[in-house]
Amino acid sequence: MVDVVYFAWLRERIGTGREAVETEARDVAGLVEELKSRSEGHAYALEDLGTVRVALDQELAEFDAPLDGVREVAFFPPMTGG
Amino acid sequence: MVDVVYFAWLRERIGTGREAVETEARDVAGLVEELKSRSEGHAYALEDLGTVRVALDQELAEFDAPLDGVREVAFFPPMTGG
Amino acid sequence: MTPEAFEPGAVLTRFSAGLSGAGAVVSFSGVVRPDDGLTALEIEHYPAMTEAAIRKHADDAMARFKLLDVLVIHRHGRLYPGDTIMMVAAAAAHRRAAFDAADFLMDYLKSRAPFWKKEISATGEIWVVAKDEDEAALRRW
Amino acid sequence: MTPEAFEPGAVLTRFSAGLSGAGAVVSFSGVVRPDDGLTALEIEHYPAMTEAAIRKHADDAMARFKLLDVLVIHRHGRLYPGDTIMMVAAAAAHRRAAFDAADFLMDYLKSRAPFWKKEISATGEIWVVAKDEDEAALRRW
Repeated sequence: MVDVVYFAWLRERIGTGREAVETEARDVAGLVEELKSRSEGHAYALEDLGTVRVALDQELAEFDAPLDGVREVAFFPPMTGG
Repeated sequence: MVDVVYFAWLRERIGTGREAVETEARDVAGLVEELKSRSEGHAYALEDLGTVRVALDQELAEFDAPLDGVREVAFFPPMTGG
Repeated sequence: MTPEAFEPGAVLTRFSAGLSGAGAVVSFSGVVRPDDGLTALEIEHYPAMTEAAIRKHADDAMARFKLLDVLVIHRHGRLYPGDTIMMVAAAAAHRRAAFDAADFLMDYLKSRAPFWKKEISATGEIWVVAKDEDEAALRRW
Repeated sequence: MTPEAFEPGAVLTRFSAGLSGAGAVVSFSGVVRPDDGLTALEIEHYPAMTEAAIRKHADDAMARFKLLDVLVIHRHGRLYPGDTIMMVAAAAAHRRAAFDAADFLMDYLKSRAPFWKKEISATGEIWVVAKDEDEAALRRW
């Protein structure tokens, strides 16, 4: 069980900012494939991973990072602070 | 007749911050030679022109600049503002 | 991180008052511009991540530029043209370090801090797209 | 140019209040450091030249960096450790221009504005010698 959180247009396309997900995925890429089958909104939000960033337990990570022990996975667009 | 002004250690070595000088010099270098003969302090202050900057009527200038029409000549060390 | 408005001058006054031995203080503040008919800016952030991420980079800047003190404030929520979005301040013994630290922290905030801006105008709402140049700027350091 | 003390935060507040359309405001302030037993700093300047020279370079910066506003304050007379010597502030639409303008004006003030600093300590008084690196810095622009 992992908490998945979404921000900005990913949150809007998916329709929620947070969901608890039962997953067997070993890495982020595997989780993304599972999430895309959840709804059209998920598939739309995650269709182009070139515009998606990921953080594992609040640390920026890559899509091939393992999910062992991770409690919160965040997906969001490239950041635009400042 | 030209007003000559001095700042920082040039002023201290020469012993005055301003003097009116009767000069026949055509350029700054000529004026410097005349000034050096005025006193030991003048000669000491102007002995190494590598550490002296000049301004003509409040504009930075070079030692070969002509004095035609100039009313105020300033001599000072390299600036250390900021 | 704060949803509250702040005034950069007052922040700089407090920051400066706490310094001892600094020779150079640089501040940067970013302000909402009314470009292209913008009426408001909505800033979303990732609360669980933002504070720790900013603190880490502020600590990095402290060590890297030998700062005497550093400050980062970033608003979230709804802002309007003329509002100050964020501010950084850096104090160091010498000028170059203070300038570079403020510049570095801004590059970081632009492309690595978990904030997202949505521009709201009469014609609709649009998420600001990250600029490649912001990513490139970060690689300078 | 002023012999009077000033507080950079209060100056930044007034500077910011007068802006319209700015997206980025950078301020720099220089403070007297108590290095090497320094007890005071005496700043001499060339009154007839200073104001016009600084104004010219501020105008140059306005045009070169497309600034919305710029401010330069430089004290003269006797200052003590912790006193603010000078301050520059630059406002622009974008961040890079505001940073570069403040940096440029500082390089200018360091080596082209008619100020001279004398350091006063228990062991005597000594005129600060200009640094070659300040001259080199100005050639960046």
